[in-house]
Amino acid sequence: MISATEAPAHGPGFLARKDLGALFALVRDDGRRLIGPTVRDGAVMLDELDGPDALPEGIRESQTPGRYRLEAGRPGRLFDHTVGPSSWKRWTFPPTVPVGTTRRDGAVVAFEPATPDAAPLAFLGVRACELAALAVQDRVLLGGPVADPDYAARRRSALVIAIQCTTAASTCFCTSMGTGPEVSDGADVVLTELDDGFVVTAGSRRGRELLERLPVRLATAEERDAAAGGVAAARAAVAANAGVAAPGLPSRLMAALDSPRWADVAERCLTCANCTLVCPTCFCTSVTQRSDLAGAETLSERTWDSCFTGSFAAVAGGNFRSRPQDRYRQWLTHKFATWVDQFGTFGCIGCGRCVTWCPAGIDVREELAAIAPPPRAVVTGMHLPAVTPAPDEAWLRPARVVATHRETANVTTLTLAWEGQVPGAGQFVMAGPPGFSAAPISVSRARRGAIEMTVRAAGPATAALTALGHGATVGVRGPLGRGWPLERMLDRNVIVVAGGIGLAPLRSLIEAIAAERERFRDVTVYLGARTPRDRLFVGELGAWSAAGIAVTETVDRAGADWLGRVGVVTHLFDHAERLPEGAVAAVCGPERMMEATVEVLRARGIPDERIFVTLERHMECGVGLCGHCQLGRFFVCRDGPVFSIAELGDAFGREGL
Amino acid sequence: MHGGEGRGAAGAGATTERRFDVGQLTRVEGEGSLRLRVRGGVVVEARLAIFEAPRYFERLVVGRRPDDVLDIVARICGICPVAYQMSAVHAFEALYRVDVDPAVRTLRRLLYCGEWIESHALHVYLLHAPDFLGFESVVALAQADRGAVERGLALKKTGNAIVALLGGRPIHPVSVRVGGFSRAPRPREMAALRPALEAAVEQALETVRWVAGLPTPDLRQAARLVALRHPDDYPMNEGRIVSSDGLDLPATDWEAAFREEQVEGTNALHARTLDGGAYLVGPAARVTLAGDRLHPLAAEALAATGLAEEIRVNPYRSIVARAVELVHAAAEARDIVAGYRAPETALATWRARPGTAAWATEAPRGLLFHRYEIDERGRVAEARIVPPTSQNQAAIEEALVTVAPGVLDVPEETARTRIEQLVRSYDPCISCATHFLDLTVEREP
Amino acid sequence: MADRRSLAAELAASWFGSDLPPHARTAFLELAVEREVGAGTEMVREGQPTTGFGLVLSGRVALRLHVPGRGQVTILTVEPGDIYGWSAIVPPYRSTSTGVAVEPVRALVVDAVALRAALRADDALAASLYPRVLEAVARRLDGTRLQLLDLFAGQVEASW
Amino acid sequence: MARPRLGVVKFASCDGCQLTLLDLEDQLLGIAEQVEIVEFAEATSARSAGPYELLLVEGSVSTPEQAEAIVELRRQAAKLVTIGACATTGGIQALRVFADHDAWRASIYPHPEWIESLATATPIADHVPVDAELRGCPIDPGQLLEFLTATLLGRRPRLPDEAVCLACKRAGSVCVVVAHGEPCLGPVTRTGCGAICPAFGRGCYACFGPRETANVPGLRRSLVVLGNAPADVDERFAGFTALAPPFARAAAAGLAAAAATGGDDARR
Repeated sequence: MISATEAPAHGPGFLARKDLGALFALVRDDGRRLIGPTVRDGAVMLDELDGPDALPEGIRESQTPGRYRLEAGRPGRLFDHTVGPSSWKRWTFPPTVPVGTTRRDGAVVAFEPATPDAAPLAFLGVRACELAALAVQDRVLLGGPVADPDYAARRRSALVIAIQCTTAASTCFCTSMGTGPEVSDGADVVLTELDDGFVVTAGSRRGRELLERLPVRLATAEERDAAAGGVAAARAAVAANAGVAAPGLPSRLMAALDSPRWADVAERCLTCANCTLVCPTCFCTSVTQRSDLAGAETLSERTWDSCFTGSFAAVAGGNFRSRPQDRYRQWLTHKFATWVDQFGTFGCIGCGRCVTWCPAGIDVREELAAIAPPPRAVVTGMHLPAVTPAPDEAWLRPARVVATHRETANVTTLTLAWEGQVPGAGQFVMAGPPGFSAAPISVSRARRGAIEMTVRAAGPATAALTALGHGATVGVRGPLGRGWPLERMLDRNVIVVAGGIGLAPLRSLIEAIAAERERFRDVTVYLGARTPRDRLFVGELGAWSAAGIAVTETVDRAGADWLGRVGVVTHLFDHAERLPEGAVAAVCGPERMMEATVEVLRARGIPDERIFVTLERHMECGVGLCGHCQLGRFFVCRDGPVFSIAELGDAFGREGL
Repeated sequence: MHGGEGRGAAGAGATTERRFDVGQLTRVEGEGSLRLRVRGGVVVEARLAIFEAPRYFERLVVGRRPDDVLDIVARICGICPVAYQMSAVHAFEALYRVDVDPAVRTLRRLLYCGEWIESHALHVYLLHAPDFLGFESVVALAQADRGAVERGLALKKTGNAIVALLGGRPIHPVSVRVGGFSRAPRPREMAALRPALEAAVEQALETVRWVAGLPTPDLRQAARLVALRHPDDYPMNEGRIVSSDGLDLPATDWEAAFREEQVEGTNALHARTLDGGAYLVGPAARVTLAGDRLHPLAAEALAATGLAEEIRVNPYRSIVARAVELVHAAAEARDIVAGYRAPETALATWRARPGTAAWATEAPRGLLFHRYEIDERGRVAEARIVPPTSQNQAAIEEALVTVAPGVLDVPEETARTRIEQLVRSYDPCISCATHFLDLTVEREP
Repeated sequence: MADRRSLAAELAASWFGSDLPPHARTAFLELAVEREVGAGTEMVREGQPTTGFGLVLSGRVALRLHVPGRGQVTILTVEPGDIYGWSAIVPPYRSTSTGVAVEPVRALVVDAVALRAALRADDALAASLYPRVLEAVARRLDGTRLQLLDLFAGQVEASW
Repeated sequence: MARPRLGVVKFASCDGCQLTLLDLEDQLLGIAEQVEIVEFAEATSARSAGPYELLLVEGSVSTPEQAEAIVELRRQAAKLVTIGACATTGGIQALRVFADHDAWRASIYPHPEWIESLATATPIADHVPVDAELRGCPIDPGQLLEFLTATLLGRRPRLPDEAVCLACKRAGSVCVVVAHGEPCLGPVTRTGCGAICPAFGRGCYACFGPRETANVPGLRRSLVVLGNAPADVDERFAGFTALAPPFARAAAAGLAAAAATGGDDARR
């Protein structure tokens, strides 16, 4: 140990390899678990290490698409490898973490969010590309309107000791993503390995304080040169690999959504999800429940999921991405195109894990070159965001059912006592009965003190919701999402088109308009239902008319006793050559019905900018953290569910997005 | 087949002949039925029929590689898959002369201990003990003695935990390979078992005291006993085949002393000695023939019961032998875990060769013999598998002949229960029993 | 009853008539008679020869199919501006559904035989009338396809 | 409220899947409080021919008598749930469909005429409608518990149909295909076992049967590219779920190759 005054105040220091044990001891003295690389089961894995002996001495890997083997590296070197199958995500964003517990004791229901595991960690051997990956996950999980509290706690506590690469695998392409091999930002301490030790620099005050407690001397010019030479060699090696032509890639890729290559890759792709699970930036999750037999206590856990599974984009009516090519296209376009729209960076940091660990040996570099052929490559840098935790909307709170009203045989409106923010028209809440997963439910009426949800029993969870009686407790989060653009409708003609249960989110819009009717011009509501028995809010239609809202209804089929209109909802206005001048349209119903409606509205002269739809997608989190509802550059939960057709562009009605 | 229709006893000419039909035996593994005809105080027919559907395992393994055979034969029985893997793996290794790491040998004993604990706890607490106390199931028993049932379940759980640690799951574990294990446990994982094993030893000792005190019918049935015997260890994976009347053979040579035959009305083959005699394998045989190799704690527990001699002659006392083996397996497992060092080579390399691979090990229910003919490609050309229950079947029927006259005068329901209890005391594993029915046409009389 | 001039205005204002050139409108009007019927009147009958081609001016005509076991099922209503009885000009000239006025209906009705004769004789009328009828039928086909999907039924999942 | 009546019955099988219920040591007595176990020959002498609110069925149909029995059981069961590879795909004994059944019977039994057995061993769903399936050889105790809990609470049990790979990666196991060239069927096999084979250094042998979207030709090509003989890859499919439609073609090819010359297998 040297005194603080002897510590290298300026310029890089040198830590002898024999003194690495002191680093381990210091970290442990600080109460941290040290995570670093070690050889297990034929691979370099990240795991908790007892001491420097556990590091992979003299080990290097051979990595090619679909193949990974350990081989001899430079003797004595501890970091001669590059990246193995595990990434730091396992510690910052573990595969399974508890999110909360629901306890039921008779009629009393309590929802408790989980406490983040705050045991402080130290990461030894973080590569430049992996620092970039941490920065990407920071943007995703901390940079949005809602931050992930568990990630925030783990990430903030972790001490990061980076290592600059002096070797490269054939699968590395950090240079084309602008993420390495030089470490530029985000580490507390940066090491560069030489034959007998490490050139060290501090990247933060925390790192400087650590170095001051270690036997570090000033590095010699020779040592500094050797370190720089090592990194330069790595850069040269990566640059010689195949890469990705990053500049302009997002637009090239989105222009290639109909490439025949997607079907070609789907023949090879096993949709096993390995690429997403080894990826250090992929963040998609699902929430699952575990209960005791009596249902008194239910633990909800968040688990790594993947856009390659069949259930990932499934909703009650079907699956938005049932074909393998849809799933591969979703993944690749998200990583290399829509991620940029959403987060301002690529979702790929060039570590090559998805290339090596694909059992089918599918190489993203090759696929990108085939699908979105490159102009000449230019290296781009990345800007890493600061860690900015945001307000927490991550767990359920109880809401009491104060009234229920059966609308149809399978649709029920629940009134919940409501405290806090009153949902805007078109916003939704995540809601579920105790012990069930929460599902997105649109708010059909909102006022101070109470909200209404109109729910169709489509599966066990919604069936259980509709079966709840007065006094029951529901777990809710919200209001969430972006609702109807009331401000865009002021002083304009408004057309509302609803199909089936799609009227639920539109009812809150209609009522908002009715409340300030004079601020809008002609308001016309077109309602479609399956049969006369399936019409919703029948008792309220008179009140709407009385408020000066024209209501026209139709049903898809009816018996001889029905004297009203029969035919699809678009029939209600497709005989009008022009709809009201300058109208704004709000549409909600099944996806295919909305497509047909939008077609007719367009044909009748309403531009895409003034046609708004609300979309249904599989949602787990409701706040843009789980990935399920991604649609092009949007998360439906956070950026929608209401969108204009102009915003959605090609994404509206396209199969497999 | 699943109804309760056949379970009642029907008296045809009740004064002269009583017939007991048990349509489907319960609390046994697999599907079997029982028929007993008693005329004038004399048993004229005792038939333990097995209607478990044939699954043709001896053909399923033909053409397959030894490592695949280990996965396949495990599926013969969900209760004792380890036993099938052990007999097979030793048979192959004996033929290939594989030199396994000594630590692997120890781990295999540990694996077998796990299966014995699981299987014996299942039989003692869930299948057999309810009989002695007049309950229809362990659930009913739990109403009366929840502590005992919880003790049994805890033991069973510990046995399962051992098998799961070594093989990934308690049923059909995946790690047993020719040459050793595909992965050996890490010392940290082994250490985590220690508290449960300490408790298991105590629970097993308590089990011996409990079952020794159960009200037990009296019966003397001097059966011929057959088990493995090893110079140092209580018999599991290794030893010579010995019998109470002086037989002594290598584990590869079962066929030199025994044969199988088919009986009409049952899907299982019966094994008998070459001279046609019945014999008994299992815990009572092992405790009697190799009691001097028991772990000291188990030997002490057995001595404390004073029942060693009765175990030899009264099948109803097999539950005590099983409990004593629970102590042995728990104590040996505890010792192995305490002294564990990971093998240097979990998986030895080997070279297949053609020839005959044969071996017998001690399944929880008794001797389990496998023989495979390996062809030039290293694949199985022919297989023969003799499970313990088909070896015991003749002895069970003989015991029924002995016991039946004694139940002639008790009420119908009692008689039936008593007879079923006797069958259950042999812990027949019928799902195994039916599968191994290899009698080649040449051997047929 | 409206006079011919106001009928011409109504025809010109209707969806069906708005796109017809003056000659076709005049020719159509010459053939047509104005008809008013009460609720419950059967205008055409499924499977029977179609006697008239009509343009609904007001009221509502329900098109119904007979489904054994379910009785009469309404599959579409014809609203003002739209036509019924297009089978009057498409072989075999039999009605594909039963049309019933579900409220008092006022319509312009053309005799089927007369209309077919006029269309054969007057190419200009045929050239402008047929496309409009085809468009009306195409819209119904489109709507029928959507109805076939039964979109509002949702998918009721299995109990597990 | 009356407890639901639970039955457990078996057809051709090893008893391991029903044993899994008894292996829920910590929950067994609790389950017995929530349901009334009216039929479970392995565990209780109480018997009932029905009706059952919930009937768990193990094993495949492999005798004429069984083919009749399952129809009556279906009639008695409000919800019939198949447990395990035998019940859901036919199990290992279903491999007999690729062979000459009569020859097999004659080669094992001196009196084949005494043995009632069908030439097939078929999944329960081939005979009667099935309400839900628990996959696996054997089924997973966690999935069984999840199934029972969810059913009692009226929510949908979580029985994911994705690849084994997800569980393998979540567990932090090293991919045996990529790191060792082991033939592993994980990418086409349904999850639920906990990905134990790769955790033990072995390739998955598909005892949970096919996942949704099982790209068998794609996996076969990949494994061959990585150095495995095509016949060896096919033989991997000839296991405990060989009759599942996505696997059956490869399984038949693998068995045929195993029975024929097959090259020099006498090595390791």
